[in-house]
This record gives sequence, C-alpha cells and structure tokens, in this order.
Amino acid sequence: MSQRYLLALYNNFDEAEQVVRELRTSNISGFNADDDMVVKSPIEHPEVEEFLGSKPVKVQWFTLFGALLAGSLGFLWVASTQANFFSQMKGGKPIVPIPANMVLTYEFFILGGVYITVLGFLVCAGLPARRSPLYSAKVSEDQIGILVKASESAAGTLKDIFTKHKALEIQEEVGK
Amino acid sequence: MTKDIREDIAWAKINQDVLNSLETPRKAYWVILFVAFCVFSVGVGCEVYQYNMGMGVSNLDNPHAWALYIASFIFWIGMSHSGTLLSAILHIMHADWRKPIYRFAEAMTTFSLITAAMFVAVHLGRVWQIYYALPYPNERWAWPNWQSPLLWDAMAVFTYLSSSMIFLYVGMIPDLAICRDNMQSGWRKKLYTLMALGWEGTDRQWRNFRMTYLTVACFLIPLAVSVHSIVSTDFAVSQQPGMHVTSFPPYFVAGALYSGCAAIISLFIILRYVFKFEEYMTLPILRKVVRLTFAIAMVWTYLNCVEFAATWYSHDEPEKAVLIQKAIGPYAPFFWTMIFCGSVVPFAMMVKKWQTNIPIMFAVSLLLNLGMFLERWMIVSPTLSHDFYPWQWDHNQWPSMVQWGIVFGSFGFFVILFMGFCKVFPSVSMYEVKEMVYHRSLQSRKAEAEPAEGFAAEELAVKGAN
Amino acid sequence: MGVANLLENWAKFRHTHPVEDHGHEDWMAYPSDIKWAMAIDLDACIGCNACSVACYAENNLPAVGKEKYAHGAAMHWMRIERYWDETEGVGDFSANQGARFLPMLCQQCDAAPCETVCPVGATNHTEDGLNSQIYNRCIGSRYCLVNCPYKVRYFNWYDYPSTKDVWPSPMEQQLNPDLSVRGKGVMEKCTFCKQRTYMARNNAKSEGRPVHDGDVQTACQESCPTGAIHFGNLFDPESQVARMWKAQKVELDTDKQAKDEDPEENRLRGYHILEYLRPYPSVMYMERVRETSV
Amino acid sequence: MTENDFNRRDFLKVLGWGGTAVALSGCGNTSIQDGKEVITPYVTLPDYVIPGIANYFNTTCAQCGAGCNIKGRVREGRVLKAEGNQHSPVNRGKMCGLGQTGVQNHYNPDRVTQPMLAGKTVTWEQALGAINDKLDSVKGEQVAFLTGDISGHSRVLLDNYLDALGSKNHFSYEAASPAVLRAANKKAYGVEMPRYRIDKAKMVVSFGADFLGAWITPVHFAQQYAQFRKGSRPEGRGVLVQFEPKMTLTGANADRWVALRPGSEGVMALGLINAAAGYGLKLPSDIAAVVREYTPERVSLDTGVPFEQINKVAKLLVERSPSLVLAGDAAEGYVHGMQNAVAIAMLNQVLGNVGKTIEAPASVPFPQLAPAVGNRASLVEFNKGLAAGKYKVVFTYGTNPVFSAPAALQFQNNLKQADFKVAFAHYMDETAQAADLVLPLASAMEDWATVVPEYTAAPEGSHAGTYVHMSFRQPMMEKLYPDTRGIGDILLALLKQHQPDDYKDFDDFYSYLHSAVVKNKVALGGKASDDDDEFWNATVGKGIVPLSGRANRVSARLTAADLRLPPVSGPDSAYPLRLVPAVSASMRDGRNANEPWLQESPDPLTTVVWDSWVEINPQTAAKMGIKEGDIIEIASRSGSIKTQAYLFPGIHPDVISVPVGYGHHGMGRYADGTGANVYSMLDPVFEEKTGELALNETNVRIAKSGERVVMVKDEGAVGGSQAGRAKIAVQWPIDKVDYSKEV
Repeated sequence: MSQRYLLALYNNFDEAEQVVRELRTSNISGFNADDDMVVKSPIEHPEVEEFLGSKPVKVQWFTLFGALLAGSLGFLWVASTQANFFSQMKGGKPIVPIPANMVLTYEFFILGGVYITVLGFLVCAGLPARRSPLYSAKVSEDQIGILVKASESAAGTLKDIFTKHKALEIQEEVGK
Repeated sequence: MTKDIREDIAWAKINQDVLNSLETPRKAYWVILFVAFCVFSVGVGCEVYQYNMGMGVSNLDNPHAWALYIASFIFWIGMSHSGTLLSAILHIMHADWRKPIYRFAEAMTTFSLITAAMFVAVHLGRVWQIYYALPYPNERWAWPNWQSPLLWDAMAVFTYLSSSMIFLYVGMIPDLAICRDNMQSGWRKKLYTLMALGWEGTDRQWRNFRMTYLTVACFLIPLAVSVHSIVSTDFAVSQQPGMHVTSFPPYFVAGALYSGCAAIISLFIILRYVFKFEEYMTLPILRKVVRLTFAIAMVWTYLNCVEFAATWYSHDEPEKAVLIQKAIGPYAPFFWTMIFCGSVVPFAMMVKKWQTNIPIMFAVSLLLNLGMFLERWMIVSPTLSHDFYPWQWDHNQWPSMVQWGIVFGSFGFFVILFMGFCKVFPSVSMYEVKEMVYHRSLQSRKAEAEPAEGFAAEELAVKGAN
Repeated sequence: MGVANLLENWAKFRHTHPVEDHGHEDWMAYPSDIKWAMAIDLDACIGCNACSVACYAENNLPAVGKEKYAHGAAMHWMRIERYWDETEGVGDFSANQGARFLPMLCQQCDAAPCETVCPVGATNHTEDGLNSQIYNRCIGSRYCLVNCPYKVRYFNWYDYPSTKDVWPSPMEQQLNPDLSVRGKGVMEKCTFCKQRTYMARNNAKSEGRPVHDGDVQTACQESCPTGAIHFGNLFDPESQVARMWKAQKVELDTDKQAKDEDPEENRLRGYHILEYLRPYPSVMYMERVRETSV
Repeated sequence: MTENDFNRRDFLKVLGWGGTAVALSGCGNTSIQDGKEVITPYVTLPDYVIPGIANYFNTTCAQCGAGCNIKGRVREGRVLKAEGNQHSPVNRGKMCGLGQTGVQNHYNPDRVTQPMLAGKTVTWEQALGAINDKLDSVKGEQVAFLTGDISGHSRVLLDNYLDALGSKNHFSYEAASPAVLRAANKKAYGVEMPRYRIDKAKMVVSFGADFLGAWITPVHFAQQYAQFRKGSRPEGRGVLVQFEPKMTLTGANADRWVALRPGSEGVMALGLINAAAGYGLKLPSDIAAVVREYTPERVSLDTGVPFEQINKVAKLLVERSPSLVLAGDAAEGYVHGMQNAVAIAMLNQVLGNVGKTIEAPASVPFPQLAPAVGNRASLVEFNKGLAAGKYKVVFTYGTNPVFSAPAALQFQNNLKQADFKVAFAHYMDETAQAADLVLPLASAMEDWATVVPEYTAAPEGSHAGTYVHMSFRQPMMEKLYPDTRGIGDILLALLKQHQPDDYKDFDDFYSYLHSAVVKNKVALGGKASDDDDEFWNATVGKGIVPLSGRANRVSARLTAADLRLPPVSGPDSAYPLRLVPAVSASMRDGRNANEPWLQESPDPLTTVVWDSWVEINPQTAAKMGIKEGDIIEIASRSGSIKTQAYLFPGIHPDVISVPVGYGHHGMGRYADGTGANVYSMLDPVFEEKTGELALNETNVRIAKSGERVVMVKDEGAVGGSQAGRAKIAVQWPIDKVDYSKEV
C-alpha cells in the first residue's frame, strides 16, 4: 500500500517538542515513530535525543581506525624509503633514525585521523545526498521541521496532530 | 553594554546580514583588494627578477644563507595558529563568544599557511627542482631525506593545511546550505548546492556533525602545537649558537598564538567595518580577544626571558656572543624594537578603556605583528652573522630591496586570498551565531529566575579566555 | 623490495657508530677499506695561497669579481685564514710573532652536521668517508651551509658560467673536464679532489691492488711549496696520514682527545678544530710553533 | 691522471708543426681558432692520446724569473693545469699560486692576437718589413733593446741580432730585482748570486728578504724553509728572525718579527756584530774596532729596537751556528743600500756562515746562454739615452717600463724621442700602447725556449758544486691565435733580414733549437752515438738538461775598510712618513695583473682582493683618526695616489706601505682600474754605488680624502681575531712541544 510524506513546520523548538512527544505516545497504525520521523532544525539541538529516542553515533570508530592505520603505515613507509635511498649514513646517525621518524609518524597519525573521520562523517550522515522532496528553506532559517512517513490511513491522523499544535505549514506528498 | 551579542536578534536577520556580506560590502573592500593587488605585483616582479638572476640579488650570501624568506615562512605559519585556537581550543572549552569570529580566523589559518608554503619556493635556489623534496615513487629509489627538519616541516604543514581546510569546510556545511537556500540562481547557487552536499539539518546529520566537529577539533589542537614546534626544530635541531635552543618549541608555539591573535584583532576590525558586522563582531567580543592576546603576550615574554636567562647563565660562549650581538650589535635596533613591540606594547591592552577602542587596538595589533616578524628575523640573521667561526663573521650585509619586495608582496598575496574568501563564503558562522543567541537567551531567561546563573555564563566565557 | 630490505637488514640500518675500524661495511651499502683524511702542519704553512689557486685551477672555481666578492659570494673551497696574536682582549693585535695562517677547507666530517639536514639527501657520506655533494640533486635550501660550523660550503648565488668575464672565451678551455661546472642555485664545497681519488681507485682496481699511499694527491697538497698538507687513507696503517694521526694520538670519533688530559702527551701538536661539536672532522691540524727565546 | 709515456714525433704533430694542426683539431675536441666544439670521431688518433686520460708535458714556468720546472696537464689538445716537476732541483715538484695562474696568462681573453702598425692590423710580412725599413735609415748604435730577464737561446739570438745591427744597447730591466744585493755579494763573497742554504742553517736572520714570497726563487726557498722548520731534524727546529719596517710574508712566518726604522738595517747588522762579540764571538781586530761604537744602546736609538731584543738575537746567533743572514729589498732600497747589504754580509762573515750556509754556485759553461739579469739601473741609463735622443729604434720585450718607471723619470715623454718603437707584447699594456709597432707574442705554453735561471739551485750530491741546468720550455698545445709568434721565431726572422745565409737552414726557432741541441749532444749529457731525434725527445721530454758548469769559490773578503755607514736620516717635516712599495708574492711587478685568479686570491697578510690598499700602523691611524676603508691620499714630492686604508699591525709606525703592480691603464679587463700604481709616485733617488733606483727612499704625507669604502677582503668582521674561541689556529711555545714522536 502506498506511503505518504508529511512535513510540518513549527515556529520554535518547544512546540515541535510537544508534537514529537505526542506522536510517540499516541501509537498510530501504519506509522512507526522511531523510524519514520525526522526532525530538521536550523541549529543543533542535542536535546532531541531525549524525546526522539537516542540513536548511536559511530564516527569515532572511523577515527580510531584511521589514526592507527595511517600512523603505522606512515612509519613503515618512511623507514623503508630510508633503507633504500642510497642506504648511506648521514651525519653519523643511523639510516633509520627513530626520533626523526617518530615526528613523522605523529603527523601521519593525525593526518589519517582527520581524513578518515571526515570520511566517517559523510558515511554516517549519509552525505552527499539528494534533498528529500519535502524541504523548506525556512528550516535553514529559523523554523523546525518534522518530516514523517506514514501510510495513507495514518496520514490523516498525523495531519490533525500537526494542525492541533498550530503548524505554520504542512507539506504533503505521495511516495511510492 | 556588557552582552556579547543582542539576544533578541531575529534569526532571519542573521541570515540576511551575513548573506549581504556576500553581495554588497562597503567600498573599502574594493580599495583594500586593489592595494593588495598592487603590493602583490611588486612581490611577483621581484621574484621573477630573482628567479632569473640567481639568489644573489637578494643579498643573501655566505654566511647569511638564510634571512627574511625563512623569517617570513615562520611568521606566516605562526599567524595560522590562532585560527585553530579559536575554532578548536575554545570550542572544546565551550567559550561560545568565539562563534561569531572563528570562521574568518580559520580562513586566516588556511591562507596564511598557503602564503607560508609559497615562501618555501621563494627561498629555494633551484625552485624548478622543488619536486625533489616530495616523496614521489621513482625508479632510482631516490627519496627525500626524512631526517631533515625541513621535511618534517613539509609534512607538518601539509597535514595542518589540509586538516584545517577540511575543518573549515565541514564547519561551513550548514551555512552553505543556508546560502544555497537563499540564492535564486547563478554560479553561486550551483557552487553552494554542490558544496552543501544536500544538507537538510536533520537530526541524524546534526548528530554526526557534532561528533565529527569535536573529534577533528581534538586532532587539530595537538596538530597545531606540533606544527610550530616542528618549525622550531629547523633551528633547535641545528647546531648554531642562538638557534640550538631547547626552549624553542614552546617559545615558537606561544609566538605563533601571539601573532595569530594580533592578526585576528586586525582582521576583526577590518571585517567588522567592511562587511558591516557591528552586531556580530561586537566590542565585548573584541575585549575578550584582547584579553586573550594579552595573556599570550605575557607567556611569550616569559619564554623570551627564559631563553635569555638560560643563555646568560650558561657557559656557552658562542651562545652568549650571539645574544650580546643581538643586544648591541648591528641588529640591536631591530632587537629592541622587537622587545618593545612584543613585551611593552601589549600593556596597552590592559587599559580597560582602550580594550574596546577600535583605532588604538588596530594600531596595537599591527605593532604586535611587527614585533613578531622581527622576532623571527632576529632568530635567523644574528646567529648567521656571528656563529662559531669568527673568520666568517659578517656584520654589514643587509637584505636587498628584492628580498624586502618579495616579503612585502606576500602580504598582498594573503590579503587577496583572504578577502576573496570572505566575499564568496560567509565569514560569520550563521548557524552558530543562532545557537549562541538561542543558548544565551535561555540562560538569561533562567537568570531572571535567579541572578547567580547569569554570571556563570560570563565566567565560562572568561575561563575560555584565559 | 623496500620493506623486505628494511626488515632483513634492520640491525644494519640501526647502526649508529659513524666510524668502524675497517671500512664502513656495518652500515654502508658498499663496504670500503678507504677513509680519506688529511693532516695539515700549521708550522710549515706559510700562507702563500698556492693551494687556494691550485684549487681554483683544478675544480673549475669561478673568480667572481670584486662586487660579488664584496657580497660574500667568493667560491674559495680552500681559503687561507690569517690570525694575529691578541695581547689584551679581542682586536688588540700584536705582530711580534708574525701572523698565524690556517688553511680552511671542508673538514669532511664523519658525523657531518650538514648531511642530516639536507631535505633531498643531496649531501651524503660516501663509502670512502667523504662528505659528498650531489649537484644534480641539490635544490638550494642552503640548510647545510647554515648548519656547517666551519662555513666551508659555498653556494652558487649567481649563474657563473653565463656571467660576464668569469670564463670569457677562450678561458673556458682551461676548465677541467673531469668535473662539472656548477650552475646557479646549487651548493658546492671541497671534495678532497674526488676526481683524482676516483681515478686512483679505478687504476688500483684495474691493476687488482689496493690504493697505495701516494697514488693520489689533492691539488692543494700537490702544489703546497712547504708540503704542509698531507693526504691519504686513514685505514691504511702505512700511509703517511695514518702514521701522523697515530703519532699525534689524535682520534677521529671523539669530542675530546684523551691525550689532552695527559700533561706529557699534551705536548703533541695534533688537534681538530671545533671537535667539541662532535662533527668528527677528517682533517687534523698540527699546532704552529714559535721560538720563545727571541 | 695517469702519465703515459708518449712518442715524440706525434707530440710534434700535436703542436701543429708541418700541417698536423689540422689533424689535431680533428682529433682533439676543440678547434681552437674559432673556439667552437667540434665533435669528430677519433679517426686519426695519435697513439698516445687516450680520450679522458691526461698527458703531462714537462716545461718551464714563465710567470717569474725563478725558472721553476713544471709539467702541463694536457687533455684532448688543451692544457688544463700546471703541476711541479718532481725532478727539478728548483721547485722539486711544487708550485706557487703565481705559477698556477700561468694557464690564465695563456688563455687570457685580452691577449694581443695580431701584429699592429700604428694601431692598424697588419700581416707579419708588413710588420717585419716595416722594421727592416726603419733599420735601414738608422745607425746601429741608434737601435736599443729593453728586455726583462732573458736567457738561453732567445738571448743568444738577441745578442746575435744586436751584433748584426752593430748595436751594444741591450738593457735588461726588472722593476723588482735584487740588483744591489748582487753587487754587495760580489764584493763580499766574490759571486753575485751564491746558493743560500736555509735548510742547513740553525737560525736565519733576514733583513727584509721575503724569501717565502717574492725574493729570487721563493718556491725553492720554501722547500728549504720546510726542512729548516722541521722539529724532528737533527739540528732541531730552526729559528727565523725578521728585521724589516713592513711585514712581508716571510716576516709573518718569523719566530720574531722586529719592526725597525727604515734604512737602519746596516746599523742593526753592525750592532748585532758588536753585541755578538759580547757573547764571545771572535772578531778580527779591525772589524772589532769599527763596530765597537755600535753599542746596543746607540743601535737601539738609531733603529728604534729595544736593546734587549738586539742582545737576545745576538746571543742566539752565537749559540746557533751555522746561521744565515739575508739582505733583502728592505735593506737595499736606499741611497746607502749597498752599505747595508755589505754590513749584513759582514755579519755572515764574522759568524762564519760563508761556505757553510752560503755556498758557491756553478756558472754556466756557455756564457751566451747565461741569463742577462735585469736591474733598475739599466732603466735609468736607457731613459737617459732616450732623453738625449740617442735611440731612434727601440724594442721592448718582457717588461713594462711605461707602467713601472717612476713618473719623475719622465720615461713616457722620453720614449717619444724614439721615432720607431717596437713592442713584443702579450697584452696591450701601457708600453705596447706607446709603441708604433706591436708584435703579438705566443704564450709560454705555446712556445719553445731554453731557460737558464740566475739562481742555480742544485740537487744534493757530490757534483753539486758544478751543477747548473738548462730548462726547456715546449709548447703544451697548438697556438690559440695563429698570428702570434714566439720571441725566438721573431728574432730569427729579423736575423734572416740581415744574415740570410747563416740562418737559412732554420725555417723556424724549433728547428734552430733542435739542431742547436743535437749538435751539442755530448755537452748536454748525451753520447755522440745517440740518435738525434731520440736524444732530442729524451732531453726535451725531461725538460731539464744538467750541464757541468764551472765551479766557483765563495770567500769572506770583507774588511773594516768596507764599512762606511751614513748616520740614519731623521724624519722629514713636510713628508713625515716613509713609503715602502711592497712586492707581493702574487702580484709582483704587475705584469700578471690581468689574471683573475691572482686578483681574487687574497693578499696573504691583509686578505684584500681586487684592489690596492695602504697599510698603516694602528697607532699612526689612531693619531690621524683614520679608520679602515677610508680613502687616503698619499702625496710625495713626485706625485700622489689615492687608495683605501688598511690598519695593519705588522708595520713600523713611521712607515706606510702600498703594494706595487696594481693600477694598470690598459692591459685588460681584470687589471684595468683595479687599485693605484704606486710606482708612479716614487722619488727619483738612486743607490750611490750601483745607481739603482732606491725604492724605499720616498717620503710621503697622507690625508683622508673624506670618501670611505667597505673594504673587499676575505677576513671577517673581527679581522684576525679568534674572538677567544678555543682551538682554531693554535700556537705553542717551542718548549711546550714534543717533537720526538713526529713522523
């Protein structure tokens, strides 16, 4: 059966909060509050987790992996290039000098850390992505948007709830 | 007025004001850009001449193999550091007054690093062979010499440059989305659409965004510290008296933050005027930056004294000789100017009235940077003119107009890049200013309930400053 | 393959001692039983500059002319320094015992400060114990010069081959084809007449024998009218240089000669310049002597 | 680098004789005429030429009169570098910087390449024709030759030519030459140029004899000096004391350098004799009687040397026998220079050095070949002749009188009296510019010659007493400029104009020399049975021909009667300072000033390059408020020059010194305008006995001109100071040194 998308815009965060809470408490058939609801906001609201149900963040694992990998590969690479470059001693120092290479390893460590973290961000945040059809520039300005996906049947109920809380605007679209 | 920013400012207005900066700056903007271009072309002219004639025309010689080019290199790298200070360190410390000003500070980081990288090329005797210093695979197994501090530099600067570029970009994504949403058409629209990566501000995006921003910030702090301490090893690892100084790494980092903060004050004042940012780059914020700068100035002064004291107290004759050279030798005028600008002038920033006096602070910030530039020069030249080997001492060799011209030109180069950026991208972070306003208003609402809290916010900010 | 090589020879690549009794095989890719070294007797040196001019002739050094010389662009790989006795304090000179001459050339340090700092590895330690400079590789960062305590490296501040009156025709015909003429932007320095030592080694090799003492003379040594300059293989116990070093009890790889502690051996004349910086210079100087009874 | 023995006939080919020049430029990498590289396969490869392998050819250095035997390093038809010839008794395989620079003399871009008549380029035929025409119109005695040192077969031809013209006017002029010394030696020892044995002496006292720098045969003396200084030799390390008003390179190497009043050398010598007597030296009664009045007190008054110092030296002289006392330029450059030199010789005599460290030389068996040694008196005489209009046709060779004659002599004007002046020129120098006809000379590396040096150095051995040698100069390479000619060829051509029959067998100087040598095999150490060519090859290949010369004796023949020393002249109120023109080791009399290596190699004592300077004692300078780099105007009665001041501790407070050889106008791109010519301002004062121009008799006054320059010199900001840094140039008192273990 076909799906519907609804986007309701609210003036401020508190109104949006009540809407969300209500949607979660009232269980409507054909609408799963945990998965089918997205809150769009112009600024970051850490609080959403409280009422939206906490969702895990995995970026830091990318970080750990990236830093360690780049660090160790970096050392190995530098050392083996030194071992093959004329393999001549310079300045009475060993051909593979640990102190010098520690400095470089450190830089590689950070380099990998940063790069892979950002990669992780794109993966986890699902970017780059096409914008969903229901998007309002207002969200990037000062309004909070609540995007829900629901079955035809549930759509009506949801719209009522939105309007009850004086939604500024409700966009609607038939998904497949 | 004590508030960093008006809390009742409408978010739509914030968008408007910042977006205007992309469209209609004051005339001054074009004037600055033109002047910068002229200055830059002088530098280019000198460089072309030097490239054709050989390094000799810069009056570099034996023993003065290094002079202003290296000094400028350090200077520009140093300047980059406080971008990181504002965006990363203060971010972790939750000093939210940074929010209106960290964006351009970060841009400053990026572009001053690029300027610094340019000096590597200017400095080389055979710049057309510069790729020898890159670790590119080749059939002769010829690699760069990783033992050389110059290579460490290259590595550190590359890491720092790319990381802070990424940091700058990631932090800008929500703002790019705003730009995207407000542009009707044109190449800018396309550009912003592309760069915004389809940001919608969903909770999922924000969640990961926060974590990413925090993590990268955590990396940037040790990175920034490592970069300038590595630059200091160019000298600290060498053998020369006056360069082979153990306290250089911290000394350089302090110096870097110092000159960076001074630069931020200058640019703060310029942008505030050019882009009409009076409501965001407010005087209370200026005051905080000034206090921060003063604190760092004192750290730098202290490390200076440590260095001198250590030399003075030691039995290292050549080391002492160099120090005395600095104080009474041919370089004395520059040395004392440096001391004056670096350690005396900052006290002007203690005067509460002056802290928010735009002209005075502008002058002060410029003086501070003059001092910091001289500091770098005073590390390079006095040593080379008076090192271990008396026969090669040379006290009457000065940088030629060519050398000065190139150094001069680099400032034009930087300003062009920086001003260009500020015209194309939002130099004030809109979404973070909104956050700031949002949280501030929450706090003051609570504060009306019981006043004590109100101060807490203030204190928090001050803690961030010192 | 690189990594394999690294892991197989890890011990080799971690070896830290610059000098080994016999050759550098512990850390050199190409082991050698040669370590070129010098001994210069300052009591014999009369400061006549013959060595310096001979060096110009042998090594294609440009005569840079007055203006460039004034700007510190002189290219004398071998320079004669002239010092005075100082009665009271710096600058108060006495000529009663004549002047002191010191031929200063690249000390071919075994732990050379210039080598580690070169970003592209243009200056390396060769298997015969020299501090080599690869002109083609040099990119002119000049770090080596900055870090050289003796300031005996010379940078091509200008492009001398194309500079007026440096080698005007037909003067270019005098250039020594055994070594290159350096263009602008590269560092150069004394090589202990590498072209000569290599010729000697090749000849010895083709005759299937080791290099004997006297097979090769550096240009400065060959011209020196008083024979103050001695050059040879430090690892060949029979060579003049090795015998002089031994007799003077001068060690290569130390920052402090043991003999200087001993009041008796302290009377020996050999010493290194700036040895306390631990560059391990390969040139031993012998103190100038003066008769006190007049 | 390897020396490979070569085949003579092919070698001749290399030199481009008989059309093989083409073969050379074909097989060498260079066609020298146009200086372009011509890469051609080695089709006609001379069998001794291996590409990339150098050949060494023995020849003789022409940079100064010492006649060092050298070998030229030749590769692919170019001479690259000069090295010493190990078999030479003169320089024993060593060389000085001046000698090294010979190649730049050869490759010099400013050489004269074409004969020029009245400023126009002409062919040799025209040139020689012009000479012939002129000579027809004048009498023999109206022809005069002014040359530098000249010896060997060039001299033979020169003399023969003068005979052919019926002229006796050969003047041999050297601006820097020990002419007074020769006279004094003749008087004291019976020979003009004895052999000095510094290496045998335990102590050397030198009165301004710069034997390590520019005196007679420096490289040879440097060898002796090296022996003399060896602490490990049986006699122990020799002691060198130098008395002179201005420190020379030798003075800089002395154990004790003593600045004494200019002109008081003789007094000092007698003072030393007297003092030595006090330390038990036996004196002949007559001499004792004369020197008695020279008490240390009086001598120290006259010479300005503390008498403790005098006594110390005298004492040491008595203790350390044999010693050697030398009289150099500083002693002879006065009106009473001869007296000084004699007094100094007397010191040798009473110390019993004659015969021990002063040995008899052998004289050349063939007087024709013997060197015609230059002096300054001959210039004076020549100048008189010119002034009197006695000479109509004048030839100059190997000397540059217009540059080096004091302006007061009016030489340049007098030269105009001669209506035809021929200059054999290497550079277009001052004299050549004044000439009507300029004949371009081949360089010493392109030319044949035989050389017999004045100072006859001998190898150790029993027949040292009779040893003299003739050195060969042979071409190292094909001529750079085909239109240049050797002096020998030119003289030969000129002779043919007058005595065609005698010289018709010789197409050129080479064939002349060849036959001269092979016709005289036996005397040159060969056997009559030897094959001519082989003998010639062997002889020239060695480059040194030992001749069994006539042995001489040195005798100590001075008596008290010879000692007539004038009182030391007091200071001159108008011109308070004494000017000492310094002859430096590299620049000498300035004939090599156009060689960049010499200009760029720092003066050993001041480290100044590319300019002349005036040395002033720091005290004097302080009195006059003179700082280093001040441009000083130096004025004498006869002229004035300007140059930069250098504060120099090694000079007597009443003396200033300026190096000679700088300040050319003409000569070339490197010499022109560098420095000032101090010759020009010398007073025309002459040594009373020999008529030599007395170089040190010029009194001057100096004044700051107001201008200042930053001096271009090698020493750093603190000059000769080691700034208290440990162990840079270390010096030890001898009693703290242990020589026993040295090898």
